[in-house]
Amino acid sequence: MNVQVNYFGKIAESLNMSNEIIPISDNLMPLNLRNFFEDRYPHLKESSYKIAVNQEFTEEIKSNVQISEIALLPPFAGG
Amino acid sequence: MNVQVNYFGKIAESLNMSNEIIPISDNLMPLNLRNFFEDRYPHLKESSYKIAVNQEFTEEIKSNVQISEIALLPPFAGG
Amino acid sequence: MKNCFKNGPIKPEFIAESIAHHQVKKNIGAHQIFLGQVRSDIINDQEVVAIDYSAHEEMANRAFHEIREATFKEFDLTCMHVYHSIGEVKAGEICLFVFVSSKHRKMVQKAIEYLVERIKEEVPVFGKELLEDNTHVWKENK
Amino acid sequence: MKNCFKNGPIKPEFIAESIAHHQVKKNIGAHQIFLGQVRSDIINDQEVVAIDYSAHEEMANRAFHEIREATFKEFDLTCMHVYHSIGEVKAGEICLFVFVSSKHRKMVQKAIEYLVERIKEEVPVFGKELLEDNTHVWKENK
Repeated sequence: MNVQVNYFGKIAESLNMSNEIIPISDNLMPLNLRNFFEDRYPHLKESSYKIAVNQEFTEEIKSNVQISEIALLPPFAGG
Repeated sequence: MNVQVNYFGKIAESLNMSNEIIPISDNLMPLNLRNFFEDRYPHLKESSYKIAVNQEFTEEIKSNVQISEIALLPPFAGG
Repeated sequence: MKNCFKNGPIKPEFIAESIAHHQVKKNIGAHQIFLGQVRSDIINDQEVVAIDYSAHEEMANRAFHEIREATFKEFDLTCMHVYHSIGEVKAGEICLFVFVSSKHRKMVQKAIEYLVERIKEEVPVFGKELLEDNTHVWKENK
Repeated sequence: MKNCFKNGPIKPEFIAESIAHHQVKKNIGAHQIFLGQVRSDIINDQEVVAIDYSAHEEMANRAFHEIREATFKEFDLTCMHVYHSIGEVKAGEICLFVFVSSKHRKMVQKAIEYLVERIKEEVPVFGKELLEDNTHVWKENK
Protein backbone atom coordinates (compact mmCIF):
# COMPACT_ATOMS: atom_id res chain seq x y z
CA MET A 1 0.00 0.00 0.00
CA ASN A 2 0.99 3.64 -0.45
CA VAL A 3 1.30 5.45 2.83
CA GLN A 4 1.21 9.17 3.52
CA VAL A 5 4.19 10.04 5.75
CA ASN A 6 4.41 13.45 7.43
CA TYR A 7 7.61 14.93 8.90
CA PHE A 8 7.71 17.73 11.43
CA GLY A 9 10.09 20.32 12.82
CA LYS A 10 13.74 19.34 12.94
CA ILE A 11 13.04 16.01 11.20
CA ALA A 12 11.35 17.73 8.25
CA GLU A 13 14.25 20.16 8.08
CA SER A 14 16.88 17.38 8.05
CA LEU A 15 14.98 15.50 5.32
CA ASN A 16 14.29 18.68 3.42
CA MET A 17 10.64 17.74 3.00
CA SER A 18 7.54 17.76 5.14
CA ASN A 19 5.80 14.77 3.59
CA GLU A 20 6.02 12.00 1.04
CA ILE A 21 4.18 8.90 -0.09
CA ILE A 22 6.03 5.67 0.67
CA PRO A 23 4.97 2.29 -0.71
CA ILE A 24 5.03 -0.32 2.05
CA SER A 25 4.53 -3.86 0.87
CA ASP A 26 2.29 -6.15 2.90
CA ASN A 27 4.93 -8.87 3.16
CA LEU A 28 7.06 -6.57 5.40
CA MET A 29 4.49 -6.89 8.20
CA PRO A 30 4.81 -6.81 11.14
CA LEU A 31 7.13 -3.86 10.48
CA ASN A 32 9.38 -2.11 12.96
CA LEU A 33 8.95 1.48 11.82
CA ARG A 34 12.03 2.96 13.48
CA ASN A 35 14.26 0.43 11.68
CA PHE A 36 12.37 1.01 8.46
CA PHE A 37 12.90 4.80 8.52
CA GLU A 38 16.50 4.57 9.73
CA ASP A 39 17.35 2.15 6.91
CA ARG A 40 15.81 4.59 4.47
CA TYR A 41 17.38 7.72 6.06
CA PRO A 42 20.43 6.65 8.12
CA HIS A 43 20.97 10.12 9.63
CA LEU A 44 17.70 9.65 11.58
CA LYS A 45 19.69 7.34 13.89
CA GLU A 46 21.18 10.50 15.41
CA SER A 47 17.76 12.10 15.91
CA SER A 48 15.25 11.87 18.70
CA TYR A 49 11.66 11.41 17.52
CA LYS A 50 8.38 9.65 18.15
CA ILE A 51 6.39 7.74 15.57
CA ALA A 52 2.62 7.95 15.26
CA VAL A 53 0.44 5.78 13.05
CA ASN A 54 -3.06 7.15 12.51
CA GLN A 55 -2.27 9.66 15.27
CA GLU A 56 -1.42 7.02 17.87
CA PHE A 57 2.14 6.60 19.13
CA THR A 58 3.57 3.22 18.10
CA GLU A 59 6.81 1.64 16.90
CA GLU A 60 5.28 -1.10 14.80
CA ILE A 61 2.62 -1.83 12.22
CA LYS A 62 0.91 -5.15 11.99
CA SER A 63 -0.65 -6.58 8.85
CA ASN A 64 -4.16 -5.74 7.69
CA VAL A 65 -4.14 -2.28 9.20
CA GLN A 66 -5.57 0.59 7.20
CA ILE A 67 -3.00 3.36 7.47
CA SER A 68 -4.03 6.90 6.69
CA GLU A 69 -0.89 8.55 8.07
CA ILE A 70 2.50 7.91 9.59
CA ALA A 71 4.05 10.89 11.39
CA LEU A 72 7.62 11.41 12.61
CA LEU A 73 7.57 13.84 15.52
CA PRO A 74 10.74 15.41 16.96
CA PRO A 75 10.87 16.49 20.65
CA PHE A 76 7.96 18.66 21.73
CA ALA A 77 8.46 22.31 22.58
CA GLY A 78 5.00 23.55 23.47
CA GLY A 79 4.48 26.32 25.97
CA MET B 1 -2.77 58.20 78.61
CA ASN B 2 -5.51 58.58 76.02
CA VAL B 3 -5.40 55.86 73.42
CA GLN B 4 -6.91 55.81 69.94
CA VAL B 5 -8.83 52.53 69.53
CA ASN B 6 -10.05 51.43 66.09
CA TYR B 7 -12.70 48.79 65.51
CA PHE B 8 -13.23 46.94 62.25
CA GLY B 9 -15.83 44.88 60.43
CA LYS B 10 -18.15 42.84 62.61
CA ILE B 11 -16.61 44.23 65.81
CA ALA B 12 -17.26 47.83 64.74
CA GLU B 13 -20.81 46.84 63.81
CA SER B 14 -21.49 45.18 67.16
CA LEU B 15 -20.12 48.21 69.04
CA ASN B 16 -21.88 50.61 66.73
CA MET B 17 -18.73 52.68 66.31
CA SER B 18 -15.49 52.41 64.38
CA ASN B 19 -13.24 54.21 66.83
CA GLU B 20 -13.02 55.90 70.19
CA ILE B 21 -10.47 57.39 72.57
CA ILE B 22 -10.03 55.38 75.76
CA PRO B 23 -8.04 56.65 78.73
CA ILE B 24 -5.75 53.90 80.04
CA SER B 25 -4.03 54.69 83.29
CA ASP B 26 -0.38 53.75 83.70
CA ASN B 27 -0.98 51.84 86.91
CA LEU B 28 -2.94 49.18 84.96
CA MET B 29 0.28 48.00 83.30
CA PRO B 30 1.08 45.33 82.29
CA LEU B 31 -2.41 45.16 80.89
CA ASN B 32 -4.12 42.14 79.35
CA LEU B 33 -5.98 43.81 76.53
CA ARG B 34 -8.50 41.06 75.82
CA ASN B 35 -9.67 41.14 79.46
CA PHE B 36 -9.71 44.92 79.38
CA PHE B 37 -11.98 45.12 76.32
CA GLU B 38 -14.22 42.26 77.43
CA ASP B 39 -14.75 43.91 80.81
CA ARG B 40 -15.69 47.09 79.02
CA TYR B 41 -17.86 45.37 76.36
CA PRO B 42 -18.93 41.92 77.68
CA HIS B 43 -20.52 40.83 74.38
CA LEU B 44 -16.99 40.73 72.87
CA LYS B 45 -16.50 37.45 74.78
CA GLU B 46 -18.67 35.84 72.10
CA SER B 47 -16.59 37.32 69.29
CA SER B 48 -13.46 36.17 67.55
CA TYR B 49 -10.86 38.91 67.02
CA LYS B 50 -7.18 39.76 67.08
CA ILE B 51 -5.67 42.72 68.87
CA ALA B 52 -2.95 44.91 67.38
CA VAL B 53 -1.00 47.60 69.21
CA ASN B 54 0.85 49.99 66.94
CA GLN B 55 0.03 47.58 64.09
CA GLU B 56 1.66 44.57 65.76
CA PHE B 57 -0.43 41.66 67.02
CA THR B 58 -0.27 41.37 70.80
CA GLU B 59 -2.48 40.55 73.80
CA GLU B 60 -0.71 42.76 76.32
CA ILE B 61 0.76 46.19 76.84
CA LYS B 62 3.64 46.78 79.14
CA SER B 63 4.40 50.06 80.88
CA ASN B 64 6.26 52.92 79.23
CA VAL B 65 5.10 52.09 75.75
CA GLN B 66 4.04 54.92 73.48
CA ILE B 67 0.75 53.76 71.95
CA SER B 68 -0.48 55.42 68.81
CA GLU B 69 -3.24 52.91 68.10
CA ILE B 70 -5.00 49.82 69.38
CA ALA B 71 -6.99 47.90 66.76
CA LEU B 72 -9.57 45.12 67.23
CA LEU B 73 -9.63 42.99 64.10
CA PRO B 74 -12.33 40.37 63.42
CA PRO B 75 -11.58 37.30 61.25
CA PHE B 76 -9.96 38.13 57.93
CA ALA B 77 -11.85 37.62 54.69
CA GLY B 78 -9.41 38.77 52.01
CA GLY B 79 -9.46 37.26 48.53
CA MET C 1 4.56 51.63 51.42
CA LYS C 2 2.83 50.62 48.19
CA ASN C 3 -0.98 50.82 48.24
CA CYS C 4 -2.33 47.43 47.15
CA PHE C 5 -5.99 48.45 47.32
CA LYS C 6 -8.18 49.36 44.36
CA ASN C 7 -11.60 50.94 44.81
CA GLY C 8 -14.30 48.54 43.66
CA PRO C 9 -13.79 45.51 41.43
CA ILE C 10 -10.56 44.74 39.57
CA LYS C 11 -11.35 45.06 35.88
CA PRO C 12 -10.20 42.58 33.21
CA GLU C 13 -8.71 45.53 31.27
CA PHE C 14 -6.49 46.37 34.22
CA ILE C 15 -5.23 42.78 34.24
CA ALA C 16 -4.55 42.98 30.49
CA GLU C 17 -2.52 46.18 30.96
CA SER C 18 -0.54 44.52 33.71
CA ILE C 19 0.27 41.58 31.42
CA ALA C 20 1.16 43.91 28.54
CA HIS C 21 3.64 45.81 30.73
CA HIS C 22 5.64 42.62 31.12
CA GLN C 23 6.24 42.07 27.43
CA VAL C 24 9.36 44.25 27.57
CA LYS C 25 10.85 41.90 30.18
CA LYS C 26 12.32 39.32 27.86
CA ASN C 27 13.89 37.17 30.54
CA ILE C 28 10.42 36.10 31.70
CA GLY C 29 9.27 32.67 30.54
CA ALA C 30 6.24 32.05 32.75
CA HIS C 31 3.51 34.09 34.38
CA GLN C 32 1.01 32.79 36.89
CA ILE C 33 -2.09 34.76 37.82
CA PHE C 34 -4.56 34.07 40.61
CA LEU C 35 -7.91 35.84 40.57
CA GLY C 36 -10.40 35.79 43.41
CA GLN C 37 -13.97 36.28 42.20
CA VAL C 38 -17.00 37.05 44.40
CA ARG C 39 -19.26 34.00 44.51
CA SER C 40 -23.02 34.24 44.85
CA ASP C 41 -23.22 31.63 47.60
CA ILE C 42 -26.58 30.91 49.20
CA ILE C 43 -26.59 31.98 52.86
CA ASN C 44 -29.76 31.65 54.99
CA ASP C 45 -31.63 30.91 51.74
CA GLN C 46 -30.49 34.24 50.33
CA GLU C 47 -28.07 34.82 47.48
CA VAL C 48 -24.91 36.86 48.02
CA VAL C 49 -25.18 39.81 45.62
CA ALA C 50 -21.93 41.57 46.57
CA ILE C 51 -19.18 41.79 49.16
CA ASP C 52 -18.39 45.13 50.75
CA TYR C 53 -14.68 45.01 51.63
CA SER C 54 -13.09 47.09 54.34
CA ALA C 55 -9.62 46.87 55.85
CA HIS C 56 -7.15 48.23 58.30
CA GLU C 57 -5.53 49.68 55.22
CA GLU C 58 -2.22 50.73 56.69
CA MET C 59 -1.73 47.39 58.46
CA ALA C 60 -2.92 45.52 55.39
CA ASN C 61 -0.47 47.32 53.12
CA ARG C 62 2.28 46.54 55.58
CA ALA C 63 1.23 42.87 55.56
CA PHE C 64 1.16 42.82 51.74
CA HIS C 65 4.62 44.35 51.74
CA GLU C 66 6.02 41.78 54.18
CA ILE C 67 4.46 38.89 52.27
CA ARG C 68 5.89 40.22 49.00
CA GLU C 69 9.38 40.54 50.52
CA ALA C 70 9.22 37.02 51.96
CA THR C 71 8.03 35.63 48.62
CA PHE C 72 10.88 37.32 46.73
CA LYS C 73 13.32 35.82 49.22
CA GLU C 74 11.84 32.33 49.00
CA PHE C 75 11.35 32.06 45.22
CA ASP C 76 13.38 33.19 42.25
CA LEU C 77 10.91 35.65 40.72
CA THR C 78 11.27 38.46 38.23
CA CYS C 79 8.09 40.36 39.15
CA MET C 80 5.23 40.23 41.63
CA HIS C 81 2.03 42.28 41.86
CA VAL C 82 -0.85 42.10 44.32
CA TYR C 83 -4.11 44.07 44.22
CA HIS C 84 -7.14 43.74 46.48
CA SER C 85 -10.48 45.48 46.21
CA ILE C 86 -11.84 47.83 48.83
CA GLY C 87 -15.52 48.80 48.83
CA GLU C 88 -18.27 46.98 46.99
CA VAL C 89 -17.58 44.14 44.56
CA LYS C 90 -20.58 42.43 42.94
CA ALA C 91 -20.93 38.66 42.51
CA GLY C 92 -18.99 37.66 39.39
CA GLU C 93 -16.52 40.52 39.75
CA ILE C 94 -12.87 40.19 40.73
CA CYS C 95 -11.63 41.19 44.19
CA LEU C 96 -8.08 39.80 44.27
CA PHE C 97 -5.40 39.84 41.58
CA VAL C 98 -2.06 38.17 42.28
CA PHE C 99 0.51 38.08 39.47
CA VAL C 100 3.98 36.52 39.56
CA SER C 101 6.55 36.09 36.81
CA SER C 102 9.75 34.11 36.52
CA LYS C 103 12.13 32.52 34.09
CA HIS C 104 10.60 29.06 34.59
CA ARG C 105 7.16 27.68 35.37
CA LYS C 106 7.92 25.65 38.51
CA MET C 107 8.85 28.81 40.40
CA VAL C 108 5.66 30.74 39.63
CA GLN C 109 3.39 27.86 40.57
CA LYS C 110 4.94 27.39 44.00
CA ALA C 111 5.17 31.13 44.59
CA ILE C 112 1.52 31.82 43.85
CA GLU C 113 0.31 29.12 46.23
CA TYR C 114 2.48 30.53 48.99
CA LEU C 115 1.37 34.11 48.30
CA VAL C 116 -2.37 33.48 48.11
CA GLU C 117 -2.29 31.34 51.25
CA ARG C 118 -0.51 34.03 53.24
CA ILE C 119 -2.72 36.82 51.91
CA LYS C 120 -5.88 35.00 52.98
CA GLU C 121 -4.44 34.32 56.45
CA GLU C 122 -2.50 37.42 57.34
CA VAL C 123 -3.98 40.50 55.72
CA PRO C 124 -6.61 42.38 57.78
CA VAL C 125 -9.32 42.65 55.14
CA PHE C 126 -12.97 42.25 56.17
CA GLY C 127 -15.87 41.23 53.96
CA LYS C 128 -19.52 42.02 54.49
CA GLU C 129 -21.54 39.66 52.30
CA LEU C 130 -24.61 41.56 51.12
CA LEU C 131 -27.65 39.32 50.60
CA GLU C 132 -30.53 39.85 48.21
CA ASP C 133 -32.98 40.66 51.04
CA ASN C 134 -30.72 43.52 52.19
CA THR C 135 -29.45 41.64 55.23
CA HIS C 136 -25.78 40.75 55.49
CA VAL C 137 -23.32 38.31 57.04
CA TRP C 138 -19.61 38.68 57.74
CA LYS C 139 -17.32 36.47 55.71
CA GLU C 140 -14.54 34.46 57.37
CA ASN C 141 -11.61 32.77 55.67
CA LYS C 142 -11.11 29.22 56.86
CA MET D 1 -12.57 18.82 17.96
CA LYS D 2 -11.93 22.31 19.30
CA ASN D 3 -9.04 24.20 17.69
CA CYS D 4 -6.70 25.35 20.46
CA PHE D 5 -4.30 27.16 18.13
CA LYS D 6 -4.14 30.90 17.56
CA ASN D 7 -2.10 32.42 14.77
CA GLY D 8 0.79 34.42 16.21
CA PRO D 9 1.06 35.69 19.77
CA ILE D 10 -1.77 35.57 22.31
CA LYS D 11 -2.70 39.18 23.05
CA PRO D 12 -3.36 40.55 26.55
CA GLU D 13 -6.73 41.87 25.26
CA PHE D 14 -7.77 38.33 24.35
CA ILE D 15 -6.95 37.22 27.88
CA ALA D 16 -9.00 40.13 29.29
CA GLU D 17 -12.00 39.13 27.14
CA SER D 18 -11.68 35.56 28.35
CA ILE D 19 -11.71 36.73 31.97
CA ALA D 20 -14.66 39.07 31.34
CA HIS D 21 -16.70 36.20 29.86
CA HIS D 22 -16.53 34.44 33.22
CA GLN D 23 -18.13 37.24 35.21
CA VAL D 24 -21.59 35.84 34.49
CA LYS D 25 -20.59 32.55 36.14
CA LYS D 26 -21.33 33.47 39.71
CA ASN D 27 -20.47 30.08 41.19
CA ILE D 28 -16.78 30.69 40.39
CA GLY D 29 -14.61 31.79 43.32
CA ALA D 30 -11.12 31.32 41.92
CA HIS D 31 -9.38 31.57 38.57
CA GLN D 32 -5.84 30.50 37.84
CA ILE D 33 -4.04 31.52 34.67
CA PHE D 34 -0.73 30.27 33.34
CA LEU D 35 1.00 32.21 30.56
CA GLY D 36 4.04 31.01 28.68
CA GLN D 37 6.12 33.89 27.32
CA VAL D 38 8.91 33.62 24.75
CA ARG D 39 12.25 34.25 26.47
CA SER D 40 15.19 35.86 24.71
CA ASP D 41 17.67 33.26 25.89
CA ILE D 42 21.25 33.45 24.68
CA ILE D 43 22.11 30.46 22.47
CA ASN D 44 25.53 30.16 20.81
CA ASP D 45 26.15 33.79 21.87
CA GLN D 46 23.06 34.87 19.95
CA GLU D 47 19.82 36.19 21.38
CA VAL D 48 16.54 34.42 20.63
CA VAL D 49 14.38 37.00 18.86
CA ALA D 50 11.31 34.81 18.25
CA ILE D 51 10.03 31.25 18.19
CA ASP D 52 8.34 29.93 15.08
CA TYR D 53 5.83 27.33 16.28
CA SER D 54 4.57 24.47 14.13
CA ALA D 55 2.53 21.44 15.11
CA HIS D 56 0.86 18.28 14.01
CA GLU D 57 -2.29 20.32 14.47
CA GLU D 58 -4.85 17.54 14.32
CA MET D 59 -2.91 15.34 16.73
CA ALA D 60 -2.19 18.31 18.96
CA ASN D 61 -5.85 19.29 19.15
CA ARG D 62 -6.69 15.69 20.00
CA ALA D 63 -4.05 15.74 22.73
CA PHE D 64 -5.39 19.05 24.09
CA HIS D 65 -8.86 17.53 24.10
CA GLU D 66 -7.75 14.40 25.96
CA ILE D 67 -5.79 16.42 28.52
CA ARG D 68 -8.81 18.69 29.09
CA GLU D 69 -11.12 15.69 29.58
CA ALA D 70 -8.69 14.08 32.02
CA THR D 71 -8.32 17.34 33.95
CA PHE D 72 -12.10 17.76 34.23
CA LYS D 73 -12.31 14.20 35.56
CA GLU D 74 -9.49 14.66 38.07
CA PHE D 75 -10.41 18.11 39.43
CA ASP D 76 -13.68 19.80 40.27
CA LEU D 77 -13.55 22.66 37.76
CA THR D 78 -16.19 24.99 36.38
CA CYS D 79 -14.29 26.04 33.24
CA MET D 80 -11.08 25.35 31.40
CA HIS D 81 -9.51 27.00 28.36
CA VAL D 82 -6.25 26.32 26.56
CA TYR D 83 -4.73 28.29 23.68
CA HIS D 84 -1.35 27.81 22.02
CA SER D 85 0.28 29.95 19.37
CA ILE D 86 1.16 28.70 15.94
CA GLY D 87 3.54 30.66 13.70
CA GLU D 88 5.92 33.35 14.86
CA VAL D 89 5.88 34.72 18.41
CA LYS D 90 8.48 37.36 19.31
CA ALA D 91 10.47 37.41 22.55
CA GLY D 92 8.28 38.98 25.25
CA GLU D 93 5.06 37.82 23.60
CA ILE D 94 2.75 35.12 24.93
CA CYS D 95 2.59 31.67 23.31
CA LEU D 96 0.53 29.64 25.81
CA PHE D 97 -2.60 30.63 27.74
CA VAL D 98 -4.09 28.14 30.19
CA PHE D 99 -7.12 29.24 32.22
CA VAL D 100 -9.01 27.23 34.84
CA SER D 101 -11.84 28.25 37.14
CA SER D 102 -13.45 26.63 40.15
CA LYS D 103 -15.43 27.31 43.28
CA HIS D 104 -12.33 27.19 45.46
CA ARG D 105 -8.68 28.05 45.08
CA LYS D 106 -7.06 24.71 45.99
CA MET D 107 -8.66 23.06 42.96
CA VAL D 108 -7.41 25.57 40.39
CA GLN D 109 -3.86 25.50 41.67
CA LYS D 110 -3.54 21.74 41.45
CA ALA D 111 -5.36 21.62 38.12
CA ILE D 112 -3.14 24.17 36.42
CA GLU D 113 0.04 22.37 37.43
CA TYR D 114 -1.31 19.11 36.07
CA LEU D 115 -2.49 20.73 32.84
CA VAL D 116 0.67 22.67 32.03
CA GLU D 117 2.86 19.67 32.79
CA ARG D 118 0.88 17.41 30.46
CA ILE D 119 0.70 20.03 27.69
CA LYS D 120 4.48 20.44 27.67
CA GLU D 121 4.99 16.67 27.59
CA GLU D 122 2.27 15.35 25.34
CA VAL D 123 1.27 17.90 22.74
CA PRO D 124 3.16 17.67 19.41
CA VAL D 125 4.15 21.32 19.07
CA PHE D 126 7.57 22.20 17.68
CA GLY D 127 9.53 25.40 18.24
CA LYS D 128 12.17 26.89 16.00
CA GLU D 129 14.11 29.46 18.00
CA LEU D 130 15.11 32.24 15.64
CA LEU D 131 18.40 33.90 16.57
CA GLU D 132 19.51 37.44 15.87
CA ASP D 133 22.08 36.35 13.26
CA ASN D 134 19.31 34.62 11.26
CA THR D 135 20.39 31.14 12.28
CA HIS D 136 18.06 28.97 14.33
CA VAL D 137 17.95 26.10 16.82
CA TRP D 138 15.13 23.69 17.66
CA LYS D 139 13.69 24.01 21.14
CA GLU D 140 13.16 20.94 23.31
CA ASN D 141 11.07 20.71 26.48
CA LYS D 142 12.90 18.97 29.30
